[in-house]
Amino acid sequence: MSKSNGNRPARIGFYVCHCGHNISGTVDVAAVARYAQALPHVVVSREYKYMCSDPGQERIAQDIREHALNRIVVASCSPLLHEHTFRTAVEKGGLNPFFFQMVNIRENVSWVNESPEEATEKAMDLARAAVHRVAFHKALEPKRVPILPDVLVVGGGIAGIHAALTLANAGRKVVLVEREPTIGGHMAMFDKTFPTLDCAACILTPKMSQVKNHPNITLWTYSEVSKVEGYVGNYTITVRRKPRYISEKLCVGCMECIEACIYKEGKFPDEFNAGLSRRKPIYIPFPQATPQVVVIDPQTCIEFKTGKCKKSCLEKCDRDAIDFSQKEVVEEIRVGTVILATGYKTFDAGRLPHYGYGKYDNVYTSLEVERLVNASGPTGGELILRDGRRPKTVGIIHCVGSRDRNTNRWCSRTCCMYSLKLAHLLKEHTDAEVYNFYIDIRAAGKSYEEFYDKLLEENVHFIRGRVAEVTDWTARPSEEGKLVIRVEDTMIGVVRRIPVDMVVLAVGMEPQFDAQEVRRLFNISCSTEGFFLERHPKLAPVDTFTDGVFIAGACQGPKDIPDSVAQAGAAASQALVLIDSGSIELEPNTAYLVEEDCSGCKSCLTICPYHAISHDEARKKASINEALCKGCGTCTATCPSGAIRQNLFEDEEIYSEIRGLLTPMPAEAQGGESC
Amino acid sequence: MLNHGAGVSRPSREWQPRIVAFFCNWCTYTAADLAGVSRLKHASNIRIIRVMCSGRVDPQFVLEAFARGADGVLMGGCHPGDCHYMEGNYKALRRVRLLRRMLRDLGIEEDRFRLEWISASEGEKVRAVVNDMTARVRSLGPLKLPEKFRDWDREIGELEEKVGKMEEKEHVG
Amino acid sequence: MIFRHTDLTRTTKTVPRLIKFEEELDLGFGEEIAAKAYGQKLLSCIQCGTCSATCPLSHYMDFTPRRVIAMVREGFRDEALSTTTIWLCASCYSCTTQCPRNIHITDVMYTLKREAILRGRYPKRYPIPVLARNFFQGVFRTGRNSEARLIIKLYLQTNPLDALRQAVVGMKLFLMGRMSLRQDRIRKIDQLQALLNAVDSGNGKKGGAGK
Amino acid sequence: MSDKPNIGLYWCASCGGCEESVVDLAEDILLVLERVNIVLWPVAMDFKKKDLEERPDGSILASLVNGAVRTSEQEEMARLIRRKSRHVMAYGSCAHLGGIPGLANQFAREEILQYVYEGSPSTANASRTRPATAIPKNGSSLALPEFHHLVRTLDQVIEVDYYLPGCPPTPRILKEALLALLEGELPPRGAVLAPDVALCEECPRQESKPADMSFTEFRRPHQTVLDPEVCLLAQGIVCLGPATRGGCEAQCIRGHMACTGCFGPTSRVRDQGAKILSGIASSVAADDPEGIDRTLDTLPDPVGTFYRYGLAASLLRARNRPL
Amino acid sequence: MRYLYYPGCSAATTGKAYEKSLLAIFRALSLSMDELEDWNCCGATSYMAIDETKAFALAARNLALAEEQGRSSGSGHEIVAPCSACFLVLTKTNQYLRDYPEVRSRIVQALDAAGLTYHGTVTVRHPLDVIVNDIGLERIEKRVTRRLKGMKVACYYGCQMVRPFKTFDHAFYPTSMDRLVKALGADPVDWPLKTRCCGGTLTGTIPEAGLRLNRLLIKDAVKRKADMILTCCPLCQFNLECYQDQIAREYQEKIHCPILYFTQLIGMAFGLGDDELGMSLLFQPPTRFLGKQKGEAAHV
Repeated sequence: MSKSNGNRPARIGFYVCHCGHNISGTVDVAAVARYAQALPHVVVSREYKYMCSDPGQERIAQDIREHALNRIVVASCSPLLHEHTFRTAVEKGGLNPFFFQMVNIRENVSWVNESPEEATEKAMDLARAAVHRVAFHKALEPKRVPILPDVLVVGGGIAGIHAALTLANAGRKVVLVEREPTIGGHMAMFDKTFPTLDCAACILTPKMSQVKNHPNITLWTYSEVSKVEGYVGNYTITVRRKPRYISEKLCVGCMECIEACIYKEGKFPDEFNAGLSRRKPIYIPFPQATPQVVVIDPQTCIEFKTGKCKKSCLEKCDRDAIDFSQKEVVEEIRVGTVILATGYKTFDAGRLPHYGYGKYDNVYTSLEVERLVNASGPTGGELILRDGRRPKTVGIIHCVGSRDRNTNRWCSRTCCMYSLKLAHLLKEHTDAEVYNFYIDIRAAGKSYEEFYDKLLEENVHFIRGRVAEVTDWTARPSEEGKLVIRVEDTMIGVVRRIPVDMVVLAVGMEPQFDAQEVRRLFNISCSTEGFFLERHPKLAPVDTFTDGVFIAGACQGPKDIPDSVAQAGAAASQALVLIDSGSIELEPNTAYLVEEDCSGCKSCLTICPYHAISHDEARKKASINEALCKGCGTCTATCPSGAIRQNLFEDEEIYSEIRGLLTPMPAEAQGGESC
Repeated sequence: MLNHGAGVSRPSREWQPRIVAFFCNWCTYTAADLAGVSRLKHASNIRIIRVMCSGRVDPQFVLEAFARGADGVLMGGCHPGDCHYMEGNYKALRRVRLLRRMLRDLGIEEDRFRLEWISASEGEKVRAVVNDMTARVRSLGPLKLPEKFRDWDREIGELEEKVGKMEEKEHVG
Repeated sequence: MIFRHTDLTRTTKTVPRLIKFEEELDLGFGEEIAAKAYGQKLLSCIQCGTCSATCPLSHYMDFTPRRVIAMVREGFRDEALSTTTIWLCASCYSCTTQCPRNIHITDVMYTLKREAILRGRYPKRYPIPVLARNFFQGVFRTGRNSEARLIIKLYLQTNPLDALRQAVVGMKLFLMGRMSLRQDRIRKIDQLQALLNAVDSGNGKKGGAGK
Repeated sequence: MSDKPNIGLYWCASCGGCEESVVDLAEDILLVLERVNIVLWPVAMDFKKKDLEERPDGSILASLVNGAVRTSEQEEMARLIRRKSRHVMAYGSCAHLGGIPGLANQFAREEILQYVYEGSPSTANASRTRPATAIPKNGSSLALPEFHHLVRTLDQVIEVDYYLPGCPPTPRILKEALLALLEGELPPRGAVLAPDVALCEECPRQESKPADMSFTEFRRPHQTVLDPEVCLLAQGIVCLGPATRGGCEAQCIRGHMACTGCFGPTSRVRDQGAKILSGIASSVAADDPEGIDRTLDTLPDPVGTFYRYGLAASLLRARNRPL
Repeated sequence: MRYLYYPGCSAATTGKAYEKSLLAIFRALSLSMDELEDWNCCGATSYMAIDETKAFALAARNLALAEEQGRSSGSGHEIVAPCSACFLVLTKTNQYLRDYPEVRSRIVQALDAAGLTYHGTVTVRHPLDVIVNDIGLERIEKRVTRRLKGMKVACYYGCQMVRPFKTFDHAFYPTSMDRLVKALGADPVDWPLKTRCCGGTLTGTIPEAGLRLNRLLIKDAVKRKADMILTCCPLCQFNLECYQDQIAREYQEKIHCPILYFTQLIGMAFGLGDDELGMSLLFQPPTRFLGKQKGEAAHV
């Protein structure tokens, strides 16, 4: 066995981090430092409170200069967190940054192991492995790729809108892709927003028209991303634009055609009004829809179903905007970065049959109530129930499909506040008795607690208890004709039956129905609940593990409007950081071929999913296109004669790591003072 | 701060299996980090080697680990369909299926070598798999191939000299 | 009765003490019960009250199931074992099914019943433990349960007066052939007794009945 | 005569094919004999151990040792040869990698002895006599060599300077090695005296191998009518060519037989079996465990297939078993 | 499909009509069940309160016997337990043996001492599940000779058949029996109390609680214009049926509602005789309705 970097003997600097008490609380850091000091080629071994701090990094750079170190090992947290930090420190010291190896003794040791003896032994094993490995490291040049300046934003809810506008205002070209015929998302359906009670439409619609009119934004509604190729800085995105059967260029949104439709009345559930009203086959989702373009639903339009409609809509349109022959258009764009703001879906209340949704008319979801109290909603803002009555008592049930291991474990974060808001609005509209049934009131936001306070003073009932059932089974004449809510009032310790006219189910937030497909499309991960996974919950909340793909809004987890907007801004600025730097350094972990070692056996050709390996017929050898290689190393593991290697993960490096891990510990860790 | 004195005393402790794990950067290594962040305590017997993809795990690495004294080898990759590199995990799966057969024929029990799909969000699964694997390997007892090689080689002369030479040969230098 | 009222006419003389000192608690009790009920995650209870609200009998209990869980968790051992709650549980499993934390509350109730019996903390002549014990003995002897014998025994041991009230229904059942004093026996009663005795010796603890 | 360099040839656990291959030099053997003194060649000439012991240490320029090491006698002779020779060359797969005898490492010594002296159908050994190291005869004791627990490669017993791969090495390999030795043009010690590129490079069927290999089943030559022109792997025959050193001029392939790996791995590979396993398994078509297993069921003996010559030299060396 | 049959202790007494009618409809469908030989009491819920391990042991003996009998006689590994309590206890034991190693090891030891083994291969089934999901409503519908038109039925599932193990229907809003009733030509009433507890043994031990539970069930069913309540458990049937007089006395109100086993209703629709279905064993035979039906039967 020969060493791959034979010029100078290794002089290794070893550093172990306390991370406050995070590591040193379990691992005997001093013992690890002493142990490392005695390992072959270790010249300097130190422990320090916070290696990632400036003095910690500076120490490394200084030691490299003073002790002529040529290899550095840092034992601290996960490389996914600070590898880059320490590589930079190594570079500052004048070494190639890849003469560095990181040992994860926090996430992999101190945080998961309890026994100090075992944790310390494990930390020593890992340290030894890294010391063995780093000796084989090579100097590498990171690959730089340019970043295309255009950005794709997926999802036209408030998060997508805000992200798109932020980027467009900064002078970047943005393509905003929205699945529905209009942008606006859930927020457009809301009546008022908590805690300020601004009208949602009043604050949202100006932003929607800005999107439409912004010279830097290309808005593609009724469209979906169908393919994603490439890598950070250089994505090729395929977008399928569904036909609206109306020319977006020609339609001015006068809606004469809708008037003219042979259906005199709406007949089909109106998606925008949560099914509480009916629309025609030709419709515009809501008056401020953006773009203000009519759409024809081929599922319900007579012309599409039978081909025998007299097409009165066509006659009515004097701009000839209606085109029944419109076809789907497939567009391909090239962007450098992507922001996903695909939002959420509400919990399906039908999954909890004991709450009677779908069975009792007067049980509503919160989203339905938003429409019901809205002036532009199905009842013009009058609170008229499905059975035509006006409610005198209303029960709002919190945590429907949230905080429940039988459905969703997480807290949906917004329901407490929107339930308070709805309680206020319902009281305002009907002067009914309003009961809130809650487990805990979570009002942790600016001015949220004050809003709760206000509601208490409005004489809204707050009953702490999770509702067991909503039933029409009556036990007293006073309950006749009502829905009875059965709950334990846990403050008093007694079970109560509360008859109400209307039940509002505060449904929780769930991952968007196609979150898994979108995740695969963009090669990112989901967390346990199915929301998109951020790179780091605190330090990189809008980044993903795929460079150049950012997430914003409720697709990352339940979020209210202020948080979604804040995150959208953060995602936009993260994209800008990339764009403005012009290029990005890629991890140089690509595969390469040593041509004279290659026999041309072709075993590698089918292995590469990116078609980065081809067979050079003339030379009868393989050939790797490093630009296409993404660095998985599968070909390296496959090559039967060892002709393909992988930077950063060379065979020798991994063998030495294995050997280092398993080399028996000396019975007694050698002495020797650590610096 | 803990103070264990100059050395960590170990011989008094019962035998602990040593399990080498090859975890892919994107799913399983991230899940192991998540297990850490979530403070999910588990058996300390696992030593993780990070690779970019489960497809990078050369069967030679597995044999090397056993030959160097591992009692078990665990591979972790993304779930089928979820590989960050599209299909590296399928390559891993195929090799593992064949390697398991070969290891079985070479007298290494199936429970000593395992491939698990663990996504980035499955910190809990990391704990479960590590605990389960540790328990299984523990019940199989030590594999101790290096000791076995030494025992086997005792029959040929000048063992000391021989071993010395081998170690010298492999020294990092 | 919902609350344990203080008799106001007497409060001037004897004011009940409503304070709990930490030293009076059994702090490990929650974990002990959790362990005995197969490691139920009792400690994850968020006191939402779903169990009480879904329970068809909670309004007859002196403490709602939620409060019993709180007591157990906080180490109010004697109080928890003295509730009527645990005896009123009819094993309908509504709470278990609906609990948002998946706590098998019915199993917890069983565990508390056993603890209460073990520590003798139930009212004498209280019908439920008596029924359980008679049931237990009958099955041990014959392998099967005879409903008629069980019920007659129960009333005689707890409330002979009630027996008269029930006699009408009973007679009717006898006449229809839906009730009989015949005692079914299984063939291999030895095997069954060996099985039950093996549980005892395996436990190392005495097993309630049959003795 | 005495100014010519001394050469030794010796065999350990081997079939004798390597000895035979020396003769394959044909007329070239005369050229060799012109330039060297053969001082040790038990298979062809009469030499006694004592002759060798009496020679000064290091007095032999080079000894070519073929065969693996299984007995104490072989070990002792190897050590003796090592002492007397300036260069020791492992000659052939058995000395190089353990060879076919190395497959015996799948079995415990007791299993082997039991089968050979008792169990095999053709054995007639009513008294169950077993070989023993000391056999009393006429008042004195006859010594037989000890049968080791393991088959070893030559370099697991003594230091080896060069390796001549092959089962057996081709005349060209031998001739070139001898010429280099005599001309003093040997590469650095430890080298395998054959090209360090896999066999496919010199395989006449290389071009016919498709770029998109995927296996649904593996076949053995008797199960199919083979196309004489097309890559054998492409026909579902397990061919170890991609993981085996070239230098054999693809003789087996030219004879319509798949490569079984006798030249051993390239210098970059530590475990030939594991590496060819990786190369072949990666291209199995199925991607679900059951489908993969169905394909792998057609490959019944992975150890025998992938370690035909290399088990003793492999990372695991032998089947894991108590001593 | 062959099944083993576990009658349970009440089959011979209070639940006689249940067993009679169940076996009758099985005969009518040319299906057979082999009774488990030498079965013992399942342990029931009362046992759990004294010694849970013994309760599991009792149930485990039945499972072990079933496994052995199923194997040697070819009756399969499915055992039908008509009593909801038996069904629950056997199911629970099966699951806990699987899920909790400490339960498993203690029970395995005890079984061993009694010369028994159990490998966990038995599945416990409720006859409602078998009828709706194995036999299938289509086949039931075909066999109907007397469609029960106009009959309004409140389907009462009780607790222990649907909870806590999600075996074949929803824990609070099951529909199997309602669908079955529809297949017989009758109308199920929408009844939110269909899984609300009947009080179990409380009717005997704490009558004031038990009777109230029964009363509200019957009253609400009647209020919803149900002609009868259909049950699938001997104890539920007993509770709902036998205390009606007592309730009437104590609450001084008229209360009258026939309580049938679902198997009896199937039998009626199949045109089986009252004797076969054990109708005479009921306190409140649905005479009013039967009379009406008899007139119509000829038309079908």
